[in-house]
Parts: sequence; C-alpha cells; structure tokens
Amino acid sequence: MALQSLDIKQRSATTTPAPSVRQTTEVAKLIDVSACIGCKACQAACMEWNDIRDEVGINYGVYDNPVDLTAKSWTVMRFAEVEEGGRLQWLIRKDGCMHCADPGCLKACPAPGAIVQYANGVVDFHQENCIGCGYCVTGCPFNVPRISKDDGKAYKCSLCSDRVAVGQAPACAKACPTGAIQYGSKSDMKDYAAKRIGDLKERGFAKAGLYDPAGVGGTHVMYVLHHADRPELYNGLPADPGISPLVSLWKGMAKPLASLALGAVALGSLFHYVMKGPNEVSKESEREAEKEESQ
Amino acid sequence: MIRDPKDLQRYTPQERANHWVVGISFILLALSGLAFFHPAFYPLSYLFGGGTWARILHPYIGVFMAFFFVLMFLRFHRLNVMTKVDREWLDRVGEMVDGNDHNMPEQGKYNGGQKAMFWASVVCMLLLIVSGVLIWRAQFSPPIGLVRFGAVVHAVAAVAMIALILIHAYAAIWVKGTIRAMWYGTVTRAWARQHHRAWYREVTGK
Amino acid sequence: MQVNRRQFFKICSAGLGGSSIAMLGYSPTAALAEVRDYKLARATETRNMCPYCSVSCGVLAYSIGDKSKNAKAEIIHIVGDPDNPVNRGTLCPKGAGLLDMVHSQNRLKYPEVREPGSNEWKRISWDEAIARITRHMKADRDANFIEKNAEGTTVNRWNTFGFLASSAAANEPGYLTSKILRGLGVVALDTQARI
Amino acid sequence: MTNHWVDIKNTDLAIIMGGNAAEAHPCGFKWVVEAKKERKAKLVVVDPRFTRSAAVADFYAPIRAGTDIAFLGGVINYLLSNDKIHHDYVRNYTNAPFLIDAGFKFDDGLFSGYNAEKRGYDKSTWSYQKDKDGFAMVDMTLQDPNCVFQLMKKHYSRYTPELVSKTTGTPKEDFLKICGMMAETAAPNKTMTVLYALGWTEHTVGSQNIRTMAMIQLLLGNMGMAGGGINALRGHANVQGITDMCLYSEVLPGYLSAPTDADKTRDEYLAKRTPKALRPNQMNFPQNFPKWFTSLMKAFYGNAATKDNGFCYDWVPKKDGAYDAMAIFERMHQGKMQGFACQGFNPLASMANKRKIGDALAKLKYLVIIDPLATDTSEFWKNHGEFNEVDASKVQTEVFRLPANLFAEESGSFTNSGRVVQWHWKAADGPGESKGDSEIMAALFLKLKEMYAKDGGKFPDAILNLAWPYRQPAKPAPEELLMEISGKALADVTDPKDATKVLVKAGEQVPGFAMLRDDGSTACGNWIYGGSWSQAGNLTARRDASDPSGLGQTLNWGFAWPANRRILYNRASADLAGKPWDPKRTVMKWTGTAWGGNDIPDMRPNAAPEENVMPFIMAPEGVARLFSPIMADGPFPEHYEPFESPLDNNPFHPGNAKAKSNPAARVFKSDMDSFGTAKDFPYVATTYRLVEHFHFWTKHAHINAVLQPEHFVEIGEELAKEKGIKAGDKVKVRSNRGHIKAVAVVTKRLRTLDVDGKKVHTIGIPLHFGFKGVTKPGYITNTLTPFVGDANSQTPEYKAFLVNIEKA
Repeated sequence: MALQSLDIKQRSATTTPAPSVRQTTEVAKLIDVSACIGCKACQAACMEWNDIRDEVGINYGVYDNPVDLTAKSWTVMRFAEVEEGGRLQWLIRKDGCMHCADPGCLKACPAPGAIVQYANGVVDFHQENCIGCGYCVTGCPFNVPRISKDDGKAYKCSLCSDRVAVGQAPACAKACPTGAIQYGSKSDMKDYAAKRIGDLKERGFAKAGLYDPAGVGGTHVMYVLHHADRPELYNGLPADPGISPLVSLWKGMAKPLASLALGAVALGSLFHYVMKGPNEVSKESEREAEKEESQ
Repeated sequence: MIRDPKDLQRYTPQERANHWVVGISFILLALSGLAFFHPAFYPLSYLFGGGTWARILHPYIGVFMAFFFVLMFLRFHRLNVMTKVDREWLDRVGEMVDGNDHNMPEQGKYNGGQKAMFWASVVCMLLLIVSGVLIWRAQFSPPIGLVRFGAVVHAVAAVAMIALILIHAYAAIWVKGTIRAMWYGTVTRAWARQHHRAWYREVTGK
Repeated sequence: MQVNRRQFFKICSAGLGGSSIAMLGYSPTAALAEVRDYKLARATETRNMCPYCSVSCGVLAYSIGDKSKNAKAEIIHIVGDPDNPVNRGTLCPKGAGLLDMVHSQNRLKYPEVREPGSNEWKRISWDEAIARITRHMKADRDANFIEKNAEGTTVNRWNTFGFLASSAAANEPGYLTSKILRGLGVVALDTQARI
Repeated sequence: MTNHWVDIKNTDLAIIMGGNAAEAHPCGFKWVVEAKKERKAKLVVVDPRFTRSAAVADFYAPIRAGTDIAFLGGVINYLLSNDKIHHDYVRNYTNAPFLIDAGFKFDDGLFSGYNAEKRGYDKSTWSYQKDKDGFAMVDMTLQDPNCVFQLMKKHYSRYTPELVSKTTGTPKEDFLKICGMMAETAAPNKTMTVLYALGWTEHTVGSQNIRTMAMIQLLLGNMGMAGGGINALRGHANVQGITDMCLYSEVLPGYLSAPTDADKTRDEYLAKRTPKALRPNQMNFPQNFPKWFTSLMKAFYGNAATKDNGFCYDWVPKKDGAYDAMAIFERMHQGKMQGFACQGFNPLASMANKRKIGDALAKLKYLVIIDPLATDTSEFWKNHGEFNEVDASKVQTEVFRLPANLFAEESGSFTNSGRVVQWHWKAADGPGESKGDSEIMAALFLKLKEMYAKDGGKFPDAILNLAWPYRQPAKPAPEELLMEISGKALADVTDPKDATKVLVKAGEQVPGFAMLRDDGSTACGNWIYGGSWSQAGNLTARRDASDPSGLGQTLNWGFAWPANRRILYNRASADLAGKPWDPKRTVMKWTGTAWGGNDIPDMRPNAAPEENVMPFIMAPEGVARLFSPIMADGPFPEHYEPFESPLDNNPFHPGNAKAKSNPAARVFKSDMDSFGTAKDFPYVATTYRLVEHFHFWTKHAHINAVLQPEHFVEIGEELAKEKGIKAGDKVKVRSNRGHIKAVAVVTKRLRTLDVDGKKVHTIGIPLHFGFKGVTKPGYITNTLTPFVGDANSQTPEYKAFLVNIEKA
C-alpha cells in the first residue's frame, strides 16, 4: 500500500511544505440549486457509502431531517420557503463541507495530519490522527465539522476521497437523480455552471450566479444559485465567508509571536543570570541579621 | 529534618502544598497546551500518552488547578494588596533587575513585583478559566463567535501566564535562598532582612 | 544552592527534555494521510433492479465473496447501474438506502404462526406452515366452492378465499400466482395496481 | 405510460398534475430536468400543495383537491374557443367527426340513461350512429350538431375561466396562463408531456380525470409523439408487470376480460370480446382475442386443454360481481370470507378506512402473510397502544407469516412504467429460511394438489391438471416461467396464406404475438409479452444501451411490450401521408414501402397511408376516443365533487343534489354513514407519498427512517394561526372514521384557497408511517380515508376528503 493515494497539498499542524511538484487536476462538486428537489438521495447515498447511520430522530415541524449536520450526517438538505412578489419559492440547499481552497479547519487543527488537503482540492479528515479538540469547528467559516459523541473525533464530508482517489464521483453526486449535483474538474464545473446560469437568466432569474467565494480562496463545492446576490436566502449561506480574523490571529501571527515571546523570556532570564549573577544575601545583611538576633 | 531554629517561618505546610499543586498543574497545562498551540510543541503531547490524551486531560487539569488556585488566592490575596511602598518599589524595579537592591524601599512579606505578579496571574487565570470553558468542546458548545474569541483569549492569556511563571521561577532561582521557602517553609533571617525588611521586622520585632 | 538548581531543572526542563527525546524519535506513529480503501475493489457485482417505484432503476448489488462454494455472499453496497438508460446510475433516497431494506432488522426469517386469541408469534417449520395453511384452504374450498350457479351455469369459483398479490414481485412469480389462483377457482383477487 | 421515461426529455412542456413526479419518481423526473436544461422546456405543476416538483417548476398553480376535471374541462373550453387545436390530427386521428345517437343527452349533471337505484347508467344512447354496413357514421367537416366535436364543444362551453376558478380555487390568471402554455403545443412540431399518478386515480372521478387530460392531448395532437403522450407514473417497481399479469379479478393475463356468469359458453364469451371494426380498413386488433385466450388456456392447462373441452373454458372461474380490493374487504367485513392471503401487500395500512379493514380481518378464519417484512397487517390483531387499539384475545383469526425474498435475492423480470421489461439477477440468499414468491406459491399449490390427488374434494380437475412442466416442481425457475409467459409453438405454426410455409416450428419459442393461434397449436401465458423470450433468448436481459436516434429509445435494452414498441400509437407521430409532424423528432414515418423510423411501428408495417389505417389500432374505430362510450360514468368527463366536499353543492350543478358527487361512483350501503360533512370536518385533506419513503416498506429501512423519522401533517400558515398551532406541535386530525396524531409542519406551501366565496384550507397527510418499523411508531394515515371508489376502477378516494384538526 502506498503511503498516500492522493497527492497532498497541505497537512494540518505541519510547518514544512508537502511534496508539491506534481500538478493534479482540481476537482469540484457543483450543486445546481435550481435543479434540486430536496429528495435527500445525496444524504442516503452518503450514509450508505460511508457506512454511517445517524440516529432515527424526530420531526421538528420541518422537512429538514436530520435537522443539522452531525458526525454521522455529513450532508443535510436545508429547506427555505421564500415568498417574493406573491410567488413562493422553495429554496433547497444541500449543506456540507465546501472543501475550501483555504480551509479554516486545517488552519486551526493542532494535530499533525489530522486534516489534509489533497492536491485535487479535497479537504479530508483523518480520524486516526484527530485528537478531538474541536478546533476545526472553530476554524470553519461554514460551521461544518462535527465532533462525534461516540469517539470524540471530528467528522465531515470527505468528498468521498476513497471514491475520488480511484476516479469515481462522490456517492452523492452519483446518486443525485435530477443531476443537481455534478462532479468533475473544477474548470469543467465552472463551464457547466455558466451554462446553467445562462438558462436561469433566460427564465427570469436575473441575479443567477455561481457561489465560489473568494474569501476562502474559492471552494471545491460550488453552488449555482438563482439569487446569487443574496446567498443568505438559502438558509443562511454566508454571503462573504472567510476564516474569522480571530482564528487567523490565533493560528496565524499569534503562534510565532507568542513562541518568540516565551523564548525571549526564557533566554532573557538565562542571560540575566549569566550577566548579572545571582542575587545572594549580602554578607552585611547576614551579619546584621545575626547581630539583631543575638540582641 | 532538623533545621536551624533561627530561621524564619515563611510558609506553612498547607501553603506550600497548595502552591505546588497549582505549580505542577500549571506545568502540565503549559506542556499540553503548548502542544496544541504550535506544531513545534506538538510532541509534548506524547508526554501525556498522545494528542488525544493531552486533549482529554488538559481541561480537567485546568479545572483542578483552578480550584486550588482559588484556594491560594483566598490565602494570599490580603497579603498582596498594593501599597504606596509597593508602587515606589515598582518604580525602581530597573535598579533591582540590574542587581542593585540597595536603594529599594523596605518591603513587607511581598514586594511590589511579587504583588504585580500575583494580580497578573489572577487576571490571566480568570481569563484562562472562562475562555477554557468556552473552548471545551467535549463539554460545552457556546456560539461559534464566543468560541473563536475564547480561543484567542485562551492562547494570549496562556502565553502571558507562562511568561509570568517563567519570570516567577527565574526570580526564585535568581534570588538565592528563596526556593527553600517553598520547600521547607523557612528562610534565613539574613534573607528576610535583606529582601523583606518590613516583614522581617514584623516577625522578629527587630 | 546546588539542590535548588537541580530542582529547577527537574521541574522546568525535565519536561522539555523528555519531549525532546520524543522529538528525536520517540514519536509513536507517523501521521499518515491515507484515504479509505475503495471498498468495492474486490467485491462481486450483480445486476439488479430497484424494487420500489415504477422507474425500475437499474442497480448494482455488491457482495462480499466471489461466489465460490465456501464464501457466503453478503450484500454490502447497492448503487445505481450507470448503464441503465433510465436512471443512468442515479438513485433516489429510497434506492440509495436499499442496503438497509435488504438488511432491515424487521426482515422475516422463518415461518411463524399466531394462534387464535394468542398474543404472540410462534416459530414453526416450513412444512408445518404449508401443511396447516393448505389444510385450511382445502377445508374452506371444499365447503364453499361453487360449481354451478342458481341458473345452472358452470361457474367453478371459490369466493370465500381472497388474495392480494404483490406488485413488488417479479413477473414470473406474478404469472405463477395468477395461474395457481385461477386453477384453484379464486375470484377474490386483487393487486396494488388498484390502489 | 404511452411513452417512456427517457422520452420525457424530448418534450417542450411538461405538465405535472395529479402526481408529484419529483417526489415519487425522482429518477424518472430527471428527464424533465434534462428537457429543461437541453431543450429549454418548461415545467408546470398544478397541485393542492407546492410540492418538490413545484420547487423546480417554471410555473406553479394551486388547485383544490378533487377538482381536476373542472380545471382540465376549462382547458378544453379554452382550446376550443380559442381554436388552439391540431386540426388535422383531431379530424383524422380522433372520433371527433363521429356521429352520436340522437338520444344522447346531458342534463344538469347527469347523462342520458341514469338509474339512481343502481347508481349506474344504461349506456345505449352513448353510441355511434351506424350505416348499413355496421360502420360508424362520420362528418369530416365536424359541423354536424351530433358529431363528437360539436357535442364536446357544447359540453365544455360551461367550463368558463370564472367557473373554473370559483370551483378549483386556482386564481383565474394562473389558470389562463397555463391554458396559454398548453395551447402553444397545438403546433404540429411542439409537444407536451403529461405526468400523472395517483393524484388523479385516487378519486371517485379517477378514470375521468385522466381521460380529460387524454382528450386535451388528442386535441393538441400530442399522442404518439416523442415528448408527448399521457404518462401514468405507476407506483411499484413491477406494478406494471403485475397489472399485465392481471392479478386482479376482472381480467386474465394480458388484460383478457375474465368470464362472468353471463358468459355461459366459450363461444358466447369469445363473441362478446371479439369486436368488429367500426370503420373500414381498421386493424381492430382486439379481433385476435380468441388466439390470445386459447393460447393462455394452453399455457395454464397444457395437454388437458383440448378443442373438445373448449380448451378448459369452464375451468376458468366465472365472476358473479365485483371482487376488487374494496369489494373483497366489504365481503370480508360482512363475514363472507374464510381465508385471505396478502403477498407483499399491507392492506391494513394501504386500504382506506383502517378500522373497517382491521374489523374485517378479525372475521377471517385464517390469514396468510407472505412478505419479506413484518408488516402492520401481519399484526392487525396485536395491541400497539394508541396506534392499534385491539384486544388480541378477542381476535380468533389464525395468522401465518411466511418470510419471502426481496428483489436482490431472486432473478426475474420487472416491467417499468414505460412498459420496458428488464431482467435482474440474484445477488445473495435471503435471510434465514426465507424463500422466493414462486417457491412459496409452488409449495402451497403442490401440497394442495397432493391432498386433492389423495383425498379428492370439490372440482379437483383444474388443480390436478394445471400444467406444471417445471424441471424442479418445487422451484419453478424464473427462466422457465418467462419462456412460458412469452409463448411457444406446440405444433408447427404455418402461414395462414400458405399452409406449407412453417413460420414457427413445434417446440420453438414464438417471436411475437402475431404467431399465436386459436386452435391450440400455441401456448402463451401473456400475449402482450409474446416474444420477450424468443428463439433469440431472453430479450429482457439485453443490455445494449445504444441510442442512434438520440431520442432515448434504446430499442436493444430489455424488451418493451408490445413487440418491443417504446412509444404507443406512434403512427400518430406522422401525418396522414406518413410524414412526421416534427422531422426533428421522427418516431415513425412511411418510407414508401413500409413504416420505419426510430421505433417498432404501432401499425401493420406495410399499411400504406392511402389504405387509411388509423393509428389507434386497439380501438375498433381505429381512432382515439374523445367521446368514450365505455366509461361507467359518462362519455365526456364532468366535474363532480369528491364524496366529502367542503361545498354544499357542485358549482356546475348547484340545483341538482344527485349530481354533487359522481353519480356512478362505487359506494357500499354500509359505508354511507361513514362520510363526514363540512360542518363537522371543515378542512380538505389529501394523502400522499414523500420522497424519502416508499409506501410502508422503507419505514423498516434505517437510512430512510433517518431521513424522515416521524409522522407529520402539513398545514398552511393561515390555518395554523387560526388554530394556534406552531411547527413541531403534536396535532390530532379527525375524520368521521377515526383520528390520527402527528407532528405539525406549518408551511407556506399549502395555500388557503378562495372557493365559491369560501375559504378552503387544505391539510396534507403523508402516508408512510405505522406501528411497525424503524421509524417512530405512529398512526396509520388511512384511518382517516373514506371507503368510496372510482366508478370505473374502484380505486378508493384517498386524495380528497374532510377532516378537522386541533392541537393534541
């Protein structure tokens, strides 16, 4: 077995670059929300392929079920009823990992190799290296990773890295009955999206567009939206996502600066000792003390 | 162990025990915490049985330490009230660091530096406890914004705290005759007279 | 003094020193980044059909073992058949969950009977089940079969036994069921097609 | 489906009404999406609920449940009064020019010949005027006041947009917009496809719902066309196949009408079922009925079926009345049944009025369940708390539960909604001791046969002589059975024009139903499947998906009945001269010597256009029927209210109480009291499937239970506000037949409609839940539904009834 089945671009908690000479095709999943019927085939296929079975929950008065992502539900459909100009639109969005080019989870992860970004763009969690700290959750601009209650490890959509590695589409994309999930090279997906957007514009959705947010360097899961100007209509899809400045500070500048500061204190102490010598009780003090005691 | 009966009692056994409980906890916390903070420190987690154990243990040790820190606070906070003399001492801390303590004002049981250290650690500890709870994923799930804020605060407070403790430890090493206070509870009269004259007077009546 | 210095090193540096040892080679595992193995690589593929709606999507059933004598096939994955012109490899949430239907905890595994007035099922053998059912059927048929109606027309019907046939069964058992029931004279016969 | 799944991609306009294709048939619905993407087609959805189909539609209009005929009748009126019809098609390929008996009348909701006592019609005036040769008379100018066209025009002139909107609750402008979109497809090179399902069938006017749309499709010239047709999206994977195998009382395999007490002899029986052509030169394909029936008898009884015993005609049980599922349960409820078997069927959950079904089952002596799953029906006797409140000790039914295999555990063929028969292969054994359906049926039969052989009994002949040529008698192989279904020659089959020419040698599989004979020289279990296993082998197992036409016909994939034809009535895709209406989507064309194109011609291959052989070969008229003399409840569809209606009267016939609901619908006297009125039950309820579940099966599958775990009902925001119900609250829904409790989903997708000056709220109730399964235990939805059926198909009215709702 090879050490790695996909070329790696970045590893969590690793300060040296991964082997990056080979150029592999970037892949992407395109979710055409305008063709999505919210059937949850993607959810079913995801559970089936990845051998995960979430608990049988309850109905919360909505179609969304499971009602949120969990460590065993790596994708969920989110339903939003939007009424505009007297006409109802049922906007249904498949939620899950966006596979950001600049992944906040990976940035935040302290465990070497627990989060990996492959050269094809897939951001994958390796649970055997995961320590369960939840920093990935903190780092994610899309609120995607979940910590399992069973093993305390973080889980999320892997873009079916095991399938992608052997040249197959992710299970959700394969299953999607209406072709609302497409899979291919990122450039092909962008071309396809352009065609869909053209069609939507002809059908009266003047603001149709592609969701591939630059704030996270683009994503490897993209959406075609009828209302690209208002992504938040789709059950709170962030309009301009990015890694939180707090996370950037914490996992960016803070790391070297603080390490340096600590080093400076330690070294400063050492050199102070060496240069100034110990602060010993002076002979005079000893004498005085003895004198006073004997009084 | 027979000690010199002339020595002065600086710390009771309970106080010493409390200090070391907090001290050891802090070292464990610093080691495990640094492991999560920067990849260079990650191997420190192996001291705890690996990253996962470090992640599991860290917050519990934190809670443990917080409890004993509170006890310590209750023991010592009255002794650490800042006075005018302390501020004067702090103004002249440069001379002190430079190795020249002749002109330093007379100090009580704690000098201004120690008191500043005390309050700084209290503040840091408070921040660490609150932010630590915010980022304790296994037990709590506050809003994500708070978690992110907590993570930054925890990191900053932890670095500050580690720095403080390094200084604290170094000061103990640098000022000869100090460490035994925390081992045996006693200091020599000379040491007390030189470094904490006011306290010396108070306990000896001289 | 000596003692104190030693203590300092013990407490402050021993930890760091120890971890340096770890850094020098005591690292327990190299953190590999290996994707999950492709689980179908060595599974057996069988072409089948989704039994749910009338799109009749083609599916591929993957089972462990290679159908050799000593390997018991167990289905581990069911997925759309990319060659099927209708579904082209896709499946709906029902089809995508077929594996859990095959392995449902509520699958019946052996014949059972619930005796009149009883509150529970009792496991019985196939022989007993068939013998008891057919005894009922024959007694019923012999008692209620109508050879001729009031007008004297030969009608040869048995209308005290009814049968609802499955639209989930394949054509072949469907045809056989039809043939057998007509042979027995059954007229009270219907299927899900009605509803 | 007259067309097939992939063909939907060829359409210009898809109408989903009386169904919810996205939800019930997502993988078939993909071809609608494909048409939208690739052909710029439009999708229109008309439904009481804003469904998942509506989520991706170009236009959605709400409609009150059970008023589809009002809507579609309005469309007919629009097309006729705006002259938006395909004239050549209507004149030549429908019975529009046919003259109708002068006695035919329609008077305030009732057609001529109504008998209130029998709740039925004497249809003698619903007939064609005939000439001296027995042919129907026509007026090709369509001007004669008694011609179908004029009668139709008059009939639907009452369906004004105002009355339509007042009845259906559909806003008038929405209605007119849809009319306009449909009308565009009257152009010869434009097609509309219609996707419907149980939202049309499950009404007391179910068959007429479909007929109304079929009439529209004929007026627009969309039948037989690629991307056209009227497409029933059927329920189960093999519901089409099982329908074809005719596991129901009124027909024998291949839709051969079963004998009744009135058919005393074989000759009488055949004479009634072998029609004469109603117009010159027509194919009148049903004239072959004797060949199909005789071949079936040879398949059933083999050598025992001889010319001398009328090919065992008397062995076939004769019906003395209705034995459909509703009638069976009515008989059972009356204590007239001893035994009952459910094979992969869960009637307690799926039949209307659960309480009646449970009571009926408790009156049986024995009940046999043949199923892969522990169904609700199998435990009808068991107390499951509030969900099934019964006292087991009082139920004396002996219940057997036999474990059956599932699809993956058997080989065999399924027939999809597009009539394509496809073979599948066994992947693994079933769990435990489960057996295949054939094996279970064989075990029961062989044991009975053994008992009759040993002990004798009533009329053992048909049992002892039932042909059983299977190599392993206890395990008839699916391959053997399909060969029997497809048919074979028992003696050499010769050319009728040249007796020396042998077409099929004795013992060979027949290549198709054309080779079947009525002299006992052929055996065929189901004529429409004739040729599915020919000498070339098992054609249902073919897997060549090549599609040279680009229309998605894939003629070498599986086998489509009849004769591997993919689009029915495909001769109608070309004009009288045989030129395709739309050359870009040629299905069929006259090549000068024969019919050819991209399908198997639904026509005698050498019938030159000048012979005037019309495309609808299964009708003795040769043309399609805008006026149908054979329907039970009227030759033209008319709007009738559901049996439980929120209105006091039928807006089309406000003065005639008899015409409020379908005057010919199936109602049992004992059920008359079970209907509720709008006074006590003011809200319209409709039941349906969800995409996450399949009937009452997938509640046993964990994945699907996760996706939709608990029973819920959907209500509009306005009603929720009135009743103080919030999303997630438990609510109690009552009908006059019982109540259920479920979680409330409050949604904008269910609109309050303005109907006849009244506010009408609709409550949506999914059906998938019950007390057995991995999902949260729940009530059975059909506790609420009424036991009243369609006049023609006896399908119960699950889709429109009255309920009340309150916070539980």
